[in-house]
Amino acid sequence: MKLGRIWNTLANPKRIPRFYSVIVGLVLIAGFIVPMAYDNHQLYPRPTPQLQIDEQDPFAPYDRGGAPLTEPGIVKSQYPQFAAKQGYVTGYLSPISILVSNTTLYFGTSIYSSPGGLIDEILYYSRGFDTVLESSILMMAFVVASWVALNFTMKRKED
Amino acid sequence: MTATVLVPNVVSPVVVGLFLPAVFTGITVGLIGLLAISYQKNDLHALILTDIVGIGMLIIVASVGTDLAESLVLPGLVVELAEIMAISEILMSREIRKQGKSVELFPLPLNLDMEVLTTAPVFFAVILVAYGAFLSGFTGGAIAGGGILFYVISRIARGVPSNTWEGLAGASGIAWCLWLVGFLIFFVAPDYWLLALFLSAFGVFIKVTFKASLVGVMGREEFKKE
Amino acid sequence: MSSILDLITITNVSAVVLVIGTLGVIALPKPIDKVIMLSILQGGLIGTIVAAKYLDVAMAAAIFDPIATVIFLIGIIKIDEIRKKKEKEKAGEEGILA
Amino acid sequence: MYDQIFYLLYILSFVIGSIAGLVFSYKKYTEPFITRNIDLIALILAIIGWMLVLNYPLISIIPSFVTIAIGVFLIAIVIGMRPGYGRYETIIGFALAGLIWILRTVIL
Amino acid sequence: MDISILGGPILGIIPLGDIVLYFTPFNLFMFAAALAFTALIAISSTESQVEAEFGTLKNREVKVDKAEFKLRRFLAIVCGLATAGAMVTGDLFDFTLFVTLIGIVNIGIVAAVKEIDVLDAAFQYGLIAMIGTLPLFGGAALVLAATGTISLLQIVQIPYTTSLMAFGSILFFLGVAGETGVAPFFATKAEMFRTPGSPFLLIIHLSSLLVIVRTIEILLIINKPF
Amino acid sequence: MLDIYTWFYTGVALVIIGSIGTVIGPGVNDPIIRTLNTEIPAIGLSLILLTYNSTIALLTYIAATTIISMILLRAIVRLEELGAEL
Amino acid sequence: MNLMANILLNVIISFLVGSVLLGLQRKVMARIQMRPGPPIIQHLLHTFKFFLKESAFPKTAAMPFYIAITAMLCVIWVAAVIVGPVTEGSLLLFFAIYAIHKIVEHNAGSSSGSPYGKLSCVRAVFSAAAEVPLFAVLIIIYLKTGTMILSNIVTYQNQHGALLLSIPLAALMFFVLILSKSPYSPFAITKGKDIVSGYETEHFGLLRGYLMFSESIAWYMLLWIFLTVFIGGLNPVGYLIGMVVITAFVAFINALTPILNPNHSVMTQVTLAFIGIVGSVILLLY
Repeated sequence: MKLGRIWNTLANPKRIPRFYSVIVGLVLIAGFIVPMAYDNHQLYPRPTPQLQIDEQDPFAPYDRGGAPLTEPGIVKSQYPQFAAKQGYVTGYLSPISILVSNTTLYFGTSIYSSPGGLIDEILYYSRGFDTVLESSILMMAFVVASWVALNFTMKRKED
Repeated sequence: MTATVLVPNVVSPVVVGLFLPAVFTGITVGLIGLLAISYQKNDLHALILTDIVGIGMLIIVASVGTDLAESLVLPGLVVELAEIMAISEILMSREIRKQGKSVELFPLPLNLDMEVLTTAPVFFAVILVAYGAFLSGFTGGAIAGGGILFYVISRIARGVPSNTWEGLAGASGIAWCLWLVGFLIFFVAPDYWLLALFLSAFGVFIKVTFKASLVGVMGREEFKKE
Repeated sequence: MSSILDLITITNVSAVVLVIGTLGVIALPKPIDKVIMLSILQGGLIGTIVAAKYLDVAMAAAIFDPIATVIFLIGIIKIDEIRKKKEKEKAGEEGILA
Repeated sequence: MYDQIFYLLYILSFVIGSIAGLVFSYKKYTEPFITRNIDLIALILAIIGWMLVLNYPLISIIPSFVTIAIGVFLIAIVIGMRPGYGRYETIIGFALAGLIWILRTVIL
Repeated sequence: MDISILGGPILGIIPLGDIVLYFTPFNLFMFAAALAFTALIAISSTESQVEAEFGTLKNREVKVDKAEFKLRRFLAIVCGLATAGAMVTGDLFDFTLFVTLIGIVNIGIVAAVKEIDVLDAAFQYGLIAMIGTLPLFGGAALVLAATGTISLLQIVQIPYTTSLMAFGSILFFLGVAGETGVAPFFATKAEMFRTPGSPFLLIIHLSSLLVIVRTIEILLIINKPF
Repeated sequence: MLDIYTWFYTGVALVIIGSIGTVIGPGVNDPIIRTLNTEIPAIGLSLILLTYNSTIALLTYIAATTIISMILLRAIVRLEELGAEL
Repeated sequence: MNLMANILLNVIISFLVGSVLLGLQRKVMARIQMRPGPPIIQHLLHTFKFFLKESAFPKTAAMPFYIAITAMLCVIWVAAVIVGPVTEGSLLLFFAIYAIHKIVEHNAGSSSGSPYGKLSCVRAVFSAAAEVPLFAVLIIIYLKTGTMILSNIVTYQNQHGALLLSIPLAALMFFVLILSKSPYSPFAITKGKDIVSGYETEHFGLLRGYLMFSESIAWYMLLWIFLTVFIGGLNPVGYLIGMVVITAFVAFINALTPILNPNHSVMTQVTLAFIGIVGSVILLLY
């Protein structure tokens, strides 16, 4: 029975990734045909690329307004009702950041990512749970890798 | 001076115009990688090729072009990094087991005599760690971790004692708890958001740094046991 | 005349450098040559980032690029050594057989 | 909701009846399997049981669920007898009761 | 469309910023089941297997050794918690991260067995998991691009399905299939070699099946046939 | 504005050429050459991230690529040393 | 009537009816094979008997797990009763319950440490790969009726007629699923006699009692879902007649077919699932 033989070939673990990648590839080819309509009403939209840096904003490209510790920045999140201190993380500037932003125009990324800033607002506050998972994924990968390394790759003599 | 546009109402037409080309690029790259994997017999090559598939994924995610998309790229990156590390380790241990015990346990000593390797590592490592600390968070962690890793790898001659491992792993575990505490404070006591922010940012920073530097320790292959 | 000279901006120059680097990395057969072309490629990247005026990112990239180069160098040298050693062993075995 | 309680009642009487039938028939018969031998008591029980189940409206004094429960119990005693016994009795009982049911509902 | 025609009425939500966990009877049941199994695994010992020795009349008992047991139990608990989380999360991207976490932990559980064939299965599974990140994250990103949101409670209120949403959700399903859906196949590989440690392998099958059931709910939320 | 398109399409070209080069480029049967070639799509992706102004992601990606290539090289060297036939 | 009493009532009903139906199935099979067969009540008596017998636990078992897994099986099927006849909840929940049932079946086998259980558990994984697609028939129902809630499906059928007529292929798929769950069926590879009693091999006394108890409820519930989803709201007698008819029909099939080997069983089921899903979708579009 030919079908049975195909089934048996598939049962080899080495072939499954290859088989799977063929299937994913076929579906991806369909992506060239499918009409793709981008909805431009997105969450957390950002200004046109390079707009802020061309306007010589020292906080480019992550300037979302707000004053440190007093006034929240503008954040278009999904559920503003569930985030009591929304926008504060975006608006927060550490003293060093204020210093740097007064000196130069080209260090915006650094300023806005030394605790505070837009990405921190998303990563730690509005989508903080994602980051919990993300760092757990990293941790688990390290647990697995280090266990395998410690027990199989290195301590083989004790077997 | 602040910008005229802080947050637009809709996504800018430039990004909308780039969406299709970007998605198609991502799909094409993914397709190339997948096709290559599908006829690739060698497991190591398949592992290297998954890197390309991952790049395709990152392009598709980035093509959305919002702040949200950017913060979704970061987890994708981390996942990619984590999995490639675990899997390459499994591949190595599988091959070592296959070879049995006749294989030399110690890797070849590297007798490099390059000037760059004696002076550069300390310099780079210090700069990277300082810069990473300044950035904090994931980005900072990755950068500082890269620095430490580079330092450890290029100092092959000096031995790292076995309990360094436990020390580093433990530190990163504690840092993870710090981060969790920060996350909880955000929702339980939002008034202390600044404290939470700092806990989270530095917790993740320390954690990622130590994790990345563990790769370097792993690269030493064999601990000097005491 | 000036319109042609206008084309020589950091962006365009780095784009050209990037393409040259790409072709070089793919086309050159020897790993060491590839590493050199990779440095050119990374130079193009840094140029582009500078053109976008993100100096902090450019700084980080400028630190990481030599690191990547050094890592590749270490890897290549090590693998070269291993291969030479293996060839020697093989040659030795063949010599015994002969 | 009472539907379900009655339903449970019937099932319980069926189960108890079957067990009773099983015990009773094992006591009564020692041979494993006998063909074509109709047991009179079982026959009577089957006829009464099927009659009660199918034609409970005929006895209007007692509430219908009691009638049916008793009927199911009697049927179960016959059906539940040890293997090989009680088959013909069940068929005869069912046939008679069915006949009356047809007379009662279709013809009248 | 209302979410209550799928899994029953919403019993409650837990908002964590933009990520909202919601509980319908369906989600709650699977959540409770995953937690119950995790609790059981946490307190159970593994089974041992008695094999007859060749040439003598003695029996040989195959057991999981202490270090391996501890690691696999830890990973199994993490996997159970991740499964429980994936059952109640109301956010598409959060779900993908849970699935990835389950995937990497499953790889670990399989890889902790010291046999070449099982390690090989773990490696191949890892390859699939890495390839699977492309459709998984890519699909989620395409749904985000098509709808402008990744909160399931918002997506469910969109009255139409665009072709991009359908395409994204198919990719997403393929991604889930690659990350955890194929896990039983490789876990069975370990079982076929009669490796002890059934409670840990159980969680692989459990997470895989539950995640697939939940993915079907998500697919029905994204694609509205009416 | 033209700059953005230059970056973007250079990035696209780099990613596609690079990945083709990784798959069927000359001498890619040597794993180390293949790993070197994967650097090209990585730089292409950096350009695309730059176009979208995702600078933090870009920063992280540059650091992560280095770590990934380090991990891959370690695996390659180790396996080569073992003389493993995969 | 309060909820607890309602649940209790339904659980008892489903247990008793399920066991009697399983007994009936054995009886019908026996008659077809020209044997007298056990009394109909036999399965129920067996269950009671196991509850009264002394329990013994194998020395090799994974301890709290091995015991808890049997109780888990009971719990999930009692949950199924609550979702089904008591509250008429979501069909997706049944899907989840069925998925967990496969898991429990799998691990009841492997946690004992017995080689037969282990084989059965490997087979359970394979059969899960075939039976979960079959269970995906619920999605076709969703596509047809636009709801997953049982009470709404019943209402839909009252208005549009039985689903059995409008999506027959889906009904066929579900019937195959029911068939594969019945003892001695051609698809019952997890309990094939070549591996003694499959995953139940090492369960004695109380534990076996639990397993048989939940098997009865499972059988009742599967038939109940079939009748509710494909025929619509019936009265108790209607359900009883429907169940007896399906059970007898299943018994006919089981009596006349051999147990397939695992590969063929899985292949057949997957093929049937494929035909069913594709065919139903085509019919729906048509």
